[in-house]
Amino acid sequence: MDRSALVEMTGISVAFGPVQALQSVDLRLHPGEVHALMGENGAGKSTLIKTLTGVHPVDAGEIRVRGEPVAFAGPAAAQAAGISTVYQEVNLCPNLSVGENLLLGREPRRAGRIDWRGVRRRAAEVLGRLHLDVDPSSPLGAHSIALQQLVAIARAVEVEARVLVLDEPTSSLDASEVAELFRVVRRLRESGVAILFVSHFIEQVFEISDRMTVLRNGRLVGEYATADISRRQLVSAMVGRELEVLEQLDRAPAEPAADAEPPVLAATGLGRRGAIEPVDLAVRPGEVVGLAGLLGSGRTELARLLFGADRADTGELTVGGRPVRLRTPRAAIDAGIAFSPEDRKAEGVVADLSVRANIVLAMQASRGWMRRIPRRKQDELARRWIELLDIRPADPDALLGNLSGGNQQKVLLARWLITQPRLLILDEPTRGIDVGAKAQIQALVAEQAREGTAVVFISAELDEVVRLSDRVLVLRDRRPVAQLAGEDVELDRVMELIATGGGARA
Amino acid sequence: MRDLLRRPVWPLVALLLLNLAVMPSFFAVRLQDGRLYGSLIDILHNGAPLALAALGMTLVIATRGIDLSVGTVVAISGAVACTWIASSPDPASPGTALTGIGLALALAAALGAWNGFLVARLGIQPIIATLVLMTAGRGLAQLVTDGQIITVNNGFFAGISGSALLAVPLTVVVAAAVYALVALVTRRTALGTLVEAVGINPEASRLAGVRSQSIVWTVYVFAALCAAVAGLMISSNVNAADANNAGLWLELDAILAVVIGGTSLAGGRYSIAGTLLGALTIQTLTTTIYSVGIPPEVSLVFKALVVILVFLAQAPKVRALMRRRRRRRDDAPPPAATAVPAETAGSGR
Amino acid sequence: GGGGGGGGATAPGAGAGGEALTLGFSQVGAESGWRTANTKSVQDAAGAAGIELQFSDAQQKQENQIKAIRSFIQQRVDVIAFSPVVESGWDTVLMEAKRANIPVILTDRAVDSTDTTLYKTFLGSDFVEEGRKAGQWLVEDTAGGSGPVNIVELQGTTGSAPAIDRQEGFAETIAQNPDLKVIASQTGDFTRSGGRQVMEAFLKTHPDIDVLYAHNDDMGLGAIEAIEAAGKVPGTDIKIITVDAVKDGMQALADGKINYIVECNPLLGPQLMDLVKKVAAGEEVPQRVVTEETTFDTAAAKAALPSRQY
Amino acid sequence: MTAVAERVRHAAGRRVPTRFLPVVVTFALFVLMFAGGGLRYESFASGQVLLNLLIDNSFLVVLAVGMTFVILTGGIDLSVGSVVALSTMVAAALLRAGWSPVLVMLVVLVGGAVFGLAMGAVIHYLEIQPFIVTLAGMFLARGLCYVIDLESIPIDDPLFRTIAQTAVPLGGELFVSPSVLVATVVVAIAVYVLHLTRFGRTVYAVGGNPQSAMLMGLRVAQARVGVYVISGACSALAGLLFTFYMLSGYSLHAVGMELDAIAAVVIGGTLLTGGSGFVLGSVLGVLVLGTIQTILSFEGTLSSWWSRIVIGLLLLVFVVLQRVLARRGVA
Ligand SMILES: Nc1ncnc2c1ncn2[C@@H]1O[C@H](COP(=O)(O)OP(=O)(O)OP(=O)(O)O)[C@@H](O)[C@H]1O
Ligand SMILES: Nc1ncnc2c1ncn2[C@@H]1O[C@H](COP(=O)(O)OP(=O)(O)OP(=O)(O)O)[C@@H](O)[C@H]1O
Ligand SMILES: [Mg+2]
Ligand SMILES: [Mg+2]
Repeated sequence: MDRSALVEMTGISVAFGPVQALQSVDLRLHPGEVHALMGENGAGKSTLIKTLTGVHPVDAGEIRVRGEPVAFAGPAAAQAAGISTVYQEVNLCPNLSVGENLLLGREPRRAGRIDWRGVRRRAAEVLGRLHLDVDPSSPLGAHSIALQQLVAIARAVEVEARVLVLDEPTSSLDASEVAELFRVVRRLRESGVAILFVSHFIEQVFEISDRMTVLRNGRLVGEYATADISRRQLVSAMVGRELEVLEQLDRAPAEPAADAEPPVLAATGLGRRGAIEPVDLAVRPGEVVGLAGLLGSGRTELARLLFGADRADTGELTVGGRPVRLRTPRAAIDAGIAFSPEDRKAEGVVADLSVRANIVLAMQASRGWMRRIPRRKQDELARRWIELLDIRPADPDALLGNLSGGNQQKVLLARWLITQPRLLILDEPTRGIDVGAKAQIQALVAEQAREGTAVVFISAELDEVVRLSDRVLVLRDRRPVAQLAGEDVELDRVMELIATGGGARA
Repeated sequence: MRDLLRRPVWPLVALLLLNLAVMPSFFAVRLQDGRLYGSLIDILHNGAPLALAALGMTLVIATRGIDLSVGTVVAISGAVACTWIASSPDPASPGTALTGIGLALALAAALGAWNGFLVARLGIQPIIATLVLMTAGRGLAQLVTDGQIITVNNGFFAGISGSALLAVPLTVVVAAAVYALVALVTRRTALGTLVEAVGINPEASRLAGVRSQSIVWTVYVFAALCAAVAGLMISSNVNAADANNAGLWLELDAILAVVIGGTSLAGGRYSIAGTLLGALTIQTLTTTIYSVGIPPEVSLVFKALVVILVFLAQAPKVRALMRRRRRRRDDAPPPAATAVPAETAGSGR
Repeated sequence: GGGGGGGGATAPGAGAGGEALTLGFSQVGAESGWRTANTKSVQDAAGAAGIELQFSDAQQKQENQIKAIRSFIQQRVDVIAFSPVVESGWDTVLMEAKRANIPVILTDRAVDSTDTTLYKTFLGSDFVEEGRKAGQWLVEDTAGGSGPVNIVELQGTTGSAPAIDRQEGFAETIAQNPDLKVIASQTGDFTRSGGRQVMEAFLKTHPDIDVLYAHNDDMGLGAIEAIEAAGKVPGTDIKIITVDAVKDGMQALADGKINYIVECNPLLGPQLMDLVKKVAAGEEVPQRVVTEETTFDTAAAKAALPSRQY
Repeated sequence: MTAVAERVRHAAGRRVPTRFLPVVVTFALFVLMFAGGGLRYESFASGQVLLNLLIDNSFLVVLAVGMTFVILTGGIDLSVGSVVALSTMVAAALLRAGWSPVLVMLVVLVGGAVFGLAMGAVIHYLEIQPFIVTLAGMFLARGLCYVIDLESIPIDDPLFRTIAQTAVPLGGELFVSPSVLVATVVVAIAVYVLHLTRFGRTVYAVGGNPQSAMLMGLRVAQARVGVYVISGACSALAGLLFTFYMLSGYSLHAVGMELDAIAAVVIGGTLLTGGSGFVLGSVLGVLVLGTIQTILSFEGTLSSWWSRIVIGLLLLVFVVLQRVLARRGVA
């Protein structure tokens, strides 16, 4: 037994029916350290965390906190023992206000009743600490996933916890928010909190963590000091073989012929009151247009207008040169547009249907209910895409809700890719996806473009946007500020535009 | 079929055995006037309207909806058909009966479309949207019949419940045919999956291009049609339309049947075979109360206790507890060797 | 009853002033054909008598009747009449009516108030008596017969006054003859389908049924269908007694499918309007007015059928 | 319609958060409806008619309050109508047996709470759907009424009679019944509990997302079971108020009242999916239903079936308007 460990998990095994999610895994957390938990999608990271906080009972193994064996009955008990957790999918109540979500269950009280003024004050304080500029009384559901993620983090760091668990807290955040978060994490580390951190961003892990534990297929690969391991070694520990994912994806700039072709989709003055101001945008076949901007800059809003998920109240759209009015997603799909939404839990995943049914859902919907995709075809599609995207478990009959977050995302991508759209709109397609899969997805997008699909690509990772895009539309405060093309698509340039709004209008 | 076997059949079996114990001739079936006759046949025959109503309800519930107007539509369809027949110059001709039946079905379809309009188009919560029809509809039925029981003497109309196909009561044949049709359609087309998708996550379905509005619309129309057929059966059974009482509280029994069948009221996954089983269980329970001679003043308590028992025994949580206890008792050595494969996820919902 | 008379003397003068009388009438609901005929009779008679009718349907709920009576008081009608859903629980609102000096008439069913000054009169049938009449016929019909007589009973809605009373009166009377035995009794909810389904089950469990007693015609008519489907002859193999005497029932009686019907007359309208006028004018009326009711056998039914109104 | 929407929005002021909008719209429509009645019938728009609305519906208010708790967690309680009937039966039977009235009231209230506790525990711990558990509860409670007695039992206990016949003067000619005061207190307590206690906030959180509420470390079990206890106790209390109203116990009392309660809650703007709604909305819902009834009885010439159709139509007009206005308000 490690006397200095604050949390010590030994020999943890968990099975969900036939799926062995964890097998004899060990994990130690020391006070005053940031410990990264690494592994591919479905490796068992979230499950390990949920065992620690008592969400899942363990089949075998022991958990000790400060040397004492514990078996938490649930998150409430874990919280009471000083373990504060941010779970992977945002787990807050969208119907309540931001402030309440921050303090639910530990609202300041006066004479037995909730002191609402105190709640507001406290909430403002907590938000201020993370430099978040939101109205604490606004309903949480009205905010983007990124903001909700920040609220969840704020909630977790609000309490004086001994252990802070962060399961992919940064998946939707952009650089400045991540920096903000890390500042907080460092401060907590200095004050002796043990922090467990999960992320698929290798750079972030190396930046913040002191030690790491690597899982693969539910088994422990090893524990390493961050200083002693290289990026390449880490990836091969996670993946189990050598992988050239850290090479930058080389994408040839758009073929000059592209300009000659009529745009797949062209928007002029497209906007919606309160959501996004009028935007002009044209996407040509084979072209990848990136949308860049900070959190809340209106990228998602624009994407939703392009897809008819929300109705635009100004502007025109043409598809293939013909004017259209996209009143419903259905109309957009008929026009050859596909949209993978940002909030996969609420807007993408049909949890109680199988992986297969989820993969063919959009294709089936566009064929109409009368013309069912034959079972053999469904199986074939599912098998091919499960293999292509390395979806795990590789079982087309598994319920999508039981897959790990990253694997769910892959299924949603497959849903749209099989419809072979003319325009593919991807809002944060690589959110929560492991390094290997991320490279695969980037390659897929590049390949789609090469085959003539037009792509609108949104990602919180500017790197990714810049690397993939032929053109980048920069948004700021829900307003377009610039469009960069060709040589100008460059990380520094984009960052500068985002930061300053740029005098230069495109 | 496999689906059916996974459903809880035992409450039905237990009830049947209880009857057999009280009445040894319970399973006896004989031919009477070219038609099968016996308690089992009664259960099927009397259960047919409930089974149909529950079938429509199943699909509505699968889309996260609920239809409280089922009982009312039963009353309306009987009222319209019987009033039409009784007030026509030729109240005994098959043609009149057919027109009356057609009218009833058409009106029911319109009422279903109305429900669908409120739910799908206006986005009103299903329970309140269908409550409107539940309240007003019975008044409508009474308006049609002028509050009287309309008696008809029409051989063709009486035949809906009185005649038999190959000795099997027509009601049973019709109900079976509709079940088969729905099973076929939902399996052979994508309707089943799309209905489930809409029920599980409406927003995701909409963004995936599923025409959720028309699907919701369709299921309400279908539910109303099922109820209308049930109404025709019920009124044909007594050759009269009773706008005041026909189908009263039928919606609750229909919902109960759906849930006994394993479909969750939260929408999504549904089971048609389960609903059939649920409807038969409820009808058997009713018949049992009559034939075992439960006094009316305790019959509701009896019904409540049976329902509670059924659900307790069926609850996954309880089953898991029992399984664990049994395992602990059966094999004293650590259970590592006997990795019982858990039931496929999702089947029990 | 003197206090009651005193209240009546200061009744509001609208009627006396020559204007049309206003009658607030709260009906139980529209749960049966009988009830509908009752409503119609009241409405027609009011029209004929030149009385303005405020009609309210309670949909079988006592609280709705109470609300309606309150609103009648609010609207200051001249007389209130109602058919109580249940016997108990009327004191409070009747007290309010009394305070407002509005006379009250009960129709069809009584209330169990101990304070009889709360209403002027009760016009209606006696359900227990109906049960007795049904039993009496059976006792006479089987008099001198040999061996036990197996009776099955189709009860009305569980807990409703007619169901309880008709059962009671019947049971009390047939006790005279130890051969008469009720072997099964179940509720058919006053409906034809109910009657049919329950009878089907009875026929399976009890192969030796001699007599069916149904608390209303409708259940009896439903049971006839079941008996015929079982290959027996209603009226012959199984004797049938019912209550109400609605047209369809009378037809079946005339056809010999029912053997005896005890009348329960819904056409109280004209009698009620008479009482309303008297009460409004402050005249004394008897505390209890029993409706004129009779019984029918096949011959009587044939004679009465052509002139049957409902 | 647009004009009304405008007015509603105007009256509500720009700063009314969208979550209050359904209640505000309901209130505006209620006022409109009541004013309409006042224009159409003389002596309608009097203070006492308004108060009668409360007097005649105090039990429904209490019932709707309990139902609001349940529905806020995303559940439903179908047993309430039968529990009201059972409460009247138990009260009447015990009084007939000579129990002291205060003890009777206590027994009824505790009984209702225990009944709710049992249902809540089954729902939460055995994970059986609320609809079914409470449907079984509905059958059971109604069935127990029959077991106690088939006939109605009159109550002549002096305390019960006094409470039933007391009119609390409000000045002028106006009065309310003690039941109205009880209902008012219940509403006040409910508002307090829902908005000023952690339990109340947990109720909302559970309705918003039970999974999240659990992961946030809230006392989900306490909330989910608790709301059924509250609903059971409210039903029993409503049963007592109903007993005062009727001065009798009867097994066929309050048939279908659960639908009235649910309708009132939903009309009041509470979502059946849980997590959103207010007790005051439910009170307004009860008043709306009551107004519909009152209009009907003032109309006075409707046949039974036209009454039903008109109730349905008024309900329809109401929910459609409410829906349309609330939608515009948000947009
Ligand atoms: N409730 C469940 N039922 C069945 N299987 C489950 C359940 N939860 C998780 N699993 C399975 O357990 C395995 C581990 O999942 P887990 O969520 O821990 O992965 P992860 O490492 O967090 O992945 P990601 O990076 O994608 O979030 C996966 O194969 C997943 O499909
Ligand atoms: N329904 C809504 N009501 C009110 N505000 C909203 C609503 N939806 C989004 N917003 C706000 O609109 C702004 C734009 O959100 P959007 O999701 O487009 O941002 P984004 O650029 O996609 O950034 P990210 O996805 O990183 O958050 C955000 O501030 C968000 O909080
Ligand atoms: Mg995870
Ligand atoms: Mg976004």
